[in-house]
Amino acid sequence: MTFNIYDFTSFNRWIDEGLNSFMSPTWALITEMAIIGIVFLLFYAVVGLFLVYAERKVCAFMQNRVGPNRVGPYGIFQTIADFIKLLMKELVYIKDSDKLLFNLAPFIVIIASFMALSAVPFAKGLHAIDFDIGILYVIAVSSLGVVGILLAGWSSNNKYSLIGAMRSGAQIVSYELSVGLSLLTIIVLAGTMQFSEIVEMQRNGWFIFKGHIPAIIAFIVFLVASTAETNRGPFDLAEAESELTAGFHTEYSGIKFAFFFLAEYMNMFLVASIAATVFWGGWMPFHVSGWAGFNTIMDYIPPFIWYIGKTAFIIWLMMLFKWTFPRLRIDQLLTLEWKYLLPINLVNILFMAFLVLMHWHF
Amino acid sequence: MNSFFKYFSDIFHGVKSLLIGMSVTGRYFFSPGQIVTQQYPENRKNLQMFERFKGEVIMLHDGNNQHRCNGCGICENNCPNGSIEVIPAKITGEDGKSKRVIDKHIYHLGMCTFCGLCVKNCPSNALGFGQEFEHAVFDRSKLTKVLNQPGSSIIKGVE
Amino acid sequence: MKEIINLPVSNIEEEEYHINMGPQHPSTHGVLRLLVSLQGEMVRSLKPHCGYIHRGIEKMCEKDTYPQVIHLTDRIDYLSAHINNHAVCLLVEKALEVDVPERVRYIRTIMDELARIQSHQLWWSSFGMDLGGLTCFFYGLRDREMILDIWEETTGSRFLQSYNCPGGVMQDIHPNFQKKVHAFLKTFKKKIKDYDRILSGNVIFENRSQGVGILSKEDAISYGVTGPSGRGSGWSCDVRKTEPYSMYGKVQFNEVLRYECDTYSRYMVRMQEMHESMNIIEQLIDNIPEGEHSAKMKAVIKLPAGEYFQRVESARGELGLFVVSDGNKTPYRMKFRTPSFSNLSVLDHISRGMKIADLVAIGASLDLVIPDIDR
Amino acid sequence: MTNNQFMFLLFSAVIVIFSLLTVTSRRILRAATFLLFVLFSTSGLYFLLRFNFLAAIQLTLYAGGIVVLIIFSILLTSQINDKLSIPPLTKRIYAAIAAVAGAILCILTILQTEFVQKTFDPARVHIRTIGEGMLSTGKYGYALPFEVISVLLLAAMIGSIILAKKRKD
Repeated sequence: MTFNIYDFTSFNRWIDEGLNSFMSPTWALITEMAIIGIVFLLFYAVVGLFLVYAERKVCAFMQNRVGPNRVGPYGIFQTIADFIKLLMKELVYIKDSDKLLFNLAPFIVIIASFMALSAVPFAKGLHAIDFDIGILYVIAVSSLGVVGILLAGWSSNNKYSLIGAMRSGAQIVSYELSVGLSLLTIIVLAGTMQFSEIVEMQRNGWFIFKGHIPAIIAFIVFLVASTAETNRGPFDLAEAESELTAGFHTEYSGIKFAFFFLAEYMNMFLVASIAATVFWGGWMPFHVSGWAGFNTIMDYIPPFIWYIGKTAFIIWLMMLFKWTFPRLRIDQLLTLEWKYLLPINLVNILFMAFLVLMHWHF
Repeated sequence: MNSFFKYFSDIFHGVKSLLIGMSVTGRYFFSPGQIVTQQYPENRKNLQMFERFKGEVIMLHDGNNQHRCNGCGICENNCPNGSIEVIPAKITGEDGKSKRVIDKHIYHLGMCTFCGLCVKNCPSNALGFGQEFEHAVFDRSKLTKVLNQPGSSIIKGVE
Repeated sequence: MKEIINLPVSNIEEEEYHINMGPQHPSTHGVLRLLVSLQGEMVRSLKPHCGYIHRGIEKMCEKDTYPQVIHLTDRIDYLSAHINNHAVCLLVEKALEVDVPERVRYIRTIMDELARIQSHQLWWSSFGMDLGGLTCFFYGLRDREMILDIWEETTGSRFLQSYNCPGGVMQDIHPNFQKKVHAFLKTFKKKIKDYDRILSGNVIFENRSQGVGILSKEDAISYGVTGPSGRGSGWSCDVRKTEPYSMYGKVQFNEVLRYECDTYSRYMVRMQEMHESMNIIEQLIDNIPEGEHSAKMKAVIKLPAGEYFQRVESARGELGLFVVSDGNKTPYRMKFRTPSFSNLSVLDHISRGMKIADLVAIGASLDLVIPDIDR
Repeated sequence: MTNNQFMFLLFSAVIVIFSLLTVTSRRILRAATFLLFVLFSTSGLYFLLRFNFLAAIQLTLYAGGIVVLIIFSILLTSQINDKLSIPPLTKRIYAAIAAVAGAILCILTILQTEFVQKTFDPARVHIRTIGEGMLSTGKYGYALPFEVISVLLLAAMIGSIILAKKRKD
C-alpha cells in the first residue's frame, strides 16, 4: 500500500486493484460506488454539521457574542444536539397539501447539491468524477435545486411559501446566468472545463493572479451571484424571515426541514469550493515562479489543507456578507443582476478574451 | 454620457459602502475582547445586583429577628394590584392595653409590578426591596410569601 | 365586528391575494395583525386589526389613585415608560399647581432623553433586523444595555421604572449616576458611528428606504402622525419645542426636520435625534442643582373637579393625557392619546402600491409599539 | 448483462414509467415533476454514451431551464386543489390512436434498421470541436443555422415582451 497524503492516485489504484483481485469487475465497480457513496454521505454530514456550527460562531463573534458554548467544549456538539432534536421532532401533516410533492421536494434539493459535490476535486487524486465538462456539469446539476424549492413552496399550500418559492425561482433563474458567465471568463483563460486540468494549470500561479483584473472582477461577480444562488446572505429573499416568516420551508418540520437546512449549507460549501478551485487553485499550493525554496516549503502543506483553507476563507467571506448587509428587495435583486452583474460580466469576458489573445496574462 | 458616468460612480459608491459595512463586522470578528455576553449561571457567585434593585418586596428584619411593621395597612392600600394583604392581630401589651400588631404580611409576588409604592409610603420604613431575582418556581402558590419571619416581633419604640 | 371580518372577503377581486401578517409574525414586533391584500408582490391595501393585547388600561386607571396610575402608564408604551410617567406627573402637578424643585426637573429631563435614546436604539436594532441585517439588532441592544444599567442603579428597574411620582421622583439619583451617564455618552458617541457605517450609508439600505412609503406633510398632519415619523415629513410637531415642559424651554437643541418624506428621512430623523438627545443630556448632566428630590405632596392626592390635558413628546410622538376628575382621589375618566395608534392609521395609506418588503420597512420606520396601540 | 446494459435498462424503465405518469397524472404540477425525471434520465442515457457535453446541456436547458419555467408558470396560474378534468371519450380514443400510430412507426423504423455493432472506444468529442463546429462557416460549420436560431429566439423574445406589455394596459 502506498498511502501518500500529497497524491491519492496511487491509493485509489491500490483500492481498485485490491477489489478487482478477488471480485468480478461488476461487483468491484458496485463496491467502489458504495464506498464512494458512503464517504460522500459522511463528508456531507460532517461538513454540514460543522458549517452550521461555524456559522453560528462566526456570526456570534461579529455580533460581540460568544455563540453556542454549552454543549461540549466551546459548544462543538451544539449542532449535533440540534440535529438529534430535529430528528425527533414531529413531521407535521399539512392539510390540503400535495403530499407526494411535499415529501419529494427536500430530496430534490439535497440530491442536487449532492450530485454537484461529486465533481469537486478535494486533493490530488481525491476526485469522484473527473468530467471533461466539469464546470458545465456543476452548473447544470446545481440548477436542479430550484425545482425542489419551487415544489416545496407550492405544495405546502401556504401563501408565504408560495411567495417565497416565486421569489426564489426568479432569483435563481436569473443569477445562474452570472454564475455561468463568470466561470466562463475563467474557462476562456484556461481553455478547458475539466476541473483536474484547471487545477493543474494553476501550478505556477492561481488564476486570480494569472488573469489579474478580469479574473478579480469575475471572482467578485461569482461570489455575489453564487451567494444569491444559494439563497444566502443579503439575497435570502426566498426565506426572508421578517417578511415571509420562513418562505418556502415555512411548513416543513423535523428531518425534512433539516434537509433544506443542510442543503443550504452544502450549497454554500459547494460554491465556495468551486470558487476556490477555479479562482484560487483548488488544492494547488501557493507558488511563486522563481522562488524554488519558498515553493518547496509550500509543497509540504498537504493539498487537502490548501483546499480546505481556501474554501473556508471564501465561506467566511460569504458569512461576512450575510451578517453585515440588510436584505435586498426583489426588484433590486433583479436590477442588480440584469443591470449590473450581467453587463459587467459580458464586457469582462470580452476583456478576458482580448487579454488571452494578446498574451497579457501571466 | 452623464448617465454613463453615473452608472460607474453608482457601482463605485455602492461597493465602497458595502466594504465600509464589512469592515465594521470584520473588525468585531477579530476583536473578541469586546464580547459583552455575560455567562449567567457561571457568574452567579460574583453577580452583584445594584443595591436599589427591585427584586422582590421584603420586610427588613434585624439580627434579633425583629421588624418595624405595625400592621397599619398603608402598603395594602397603596398597592395598585392588591398584591399585599396585611392580616393584623391584637395582642395585649405589658401595660394591659390591647394593641395592633402584624400577624401575617402576605405578599403575592406573582401579582406585583414593582412600582415601589408600598416601600415608599410605609410610614415606619418596614419594607424594602430584596436583591433576589431568580423567581422561577414550578408551583404558582410558592409565589405567595409571608414577609414577616416566623417568631419575629416588632422593634420596641416603632409602633 | 362582523363587518370587519366580512369586509375583505366581499372585496375579493380577481388576482387579489390576502395574507395575514401577524398576530404572530417576525416583523410586527408584537401582536398586531395586518390583513394585507396583495397583487403579486405589491400591496394593494392593508387593514390593521388591533386589540390582541388590549388590557383596558384606561378603565383600570379609573379605579387607581394618581400615584397608582403611574405604574400602568409604564405599560402603554414600554419603550418610553419614563416619558409616560412624566406626563401623568406633569398633569397632576399642573392640576394641583405644585411647583416641583429644580432638581426634579433636571432629573426628569435627563431620564426622558435617556429613554428616548434607548427607545431609538431598540428601534434601530429592530429596523435593521426587519431589513434583514441581523447584526444591527445585537449592536443596538449591546449599547442599550448601558442605559438600562444606569436606570437599574438609580431606579431599581431596568425597563418599567415607575420612577416618577407626583411632585418629584421616587428616590434621589444614585451617586454614580452622573459618572455613568458621562461614560455612556462617551462610549455611545463612538458606537453610533458604527451604526452609520453599517446601515445608514449602506447602498442596499439606501435603496431599500429611499423613495419608499412617501408620507406628505399634509397627510402627516391630517392623520396625526407625530413624533419622528411626522418630523420626517417636515412637520414641526415637537412638543418639546411647541409647548416646553420641565427643562426643555431652557436647553438648546434643534428640532430635527427632514423633508424627503420617505422611510429614509424618518430613519435619519431618529438617528439625528439620538445626537440631539445626547446634546441635551450633556447640557444638563453637570448642572443638576442640589435640593430635594420631591416636592411636599399630600398623602392622598385629589384633583379638583374639572378636565385636564397634558401632552409630552414621547419617543414615538405626541402622548396626550386627558383626565376628567370629579374631585375624587381616582380619575373619573382617563384617556391616552397614544402616538403609535395614529401612526398605525397611516400605514395603509403610505404602503399602497409598495412591495411586501417595503411594507416591512415602512412599518419599522413608523416605530410601532403594539401595546401603545391597544392599551 | 453488462453494467452498461443494466444502466440502460434502468434509465429506459424510468423514462417509460415517468412518461406514462406524466400524461396520466391529473395534477399538473405532478406531471411537470414527472417530466423532470424523464428529462433527467435522458441525460443519464447521454452520460452512459459518454456524450457528456450533450448530457450537461440536456440538464441545464431542459431540466434546469424549461421544466423550471413550466413549474413557474404553473405556480402562477394554478391552485393546489386544481385537477385536470378527464377529457371526453372521443378525444381519448383519438389520442390513443395517434400514440399507437407513433409507436408503431418508431418500432417499425427500429426493426427495419440494421444496427452494425462496432467495437471502437466511445468517441470523445472534445468541446473545442463542438465549439469550432458551431461557429465555423466551412464544411461542417453550423454558423448559419446557429444564427438563424438565434434570430428565431430574438423574435420569440420580442413577441413575449409585446404580449406581456399589452396585458398591463
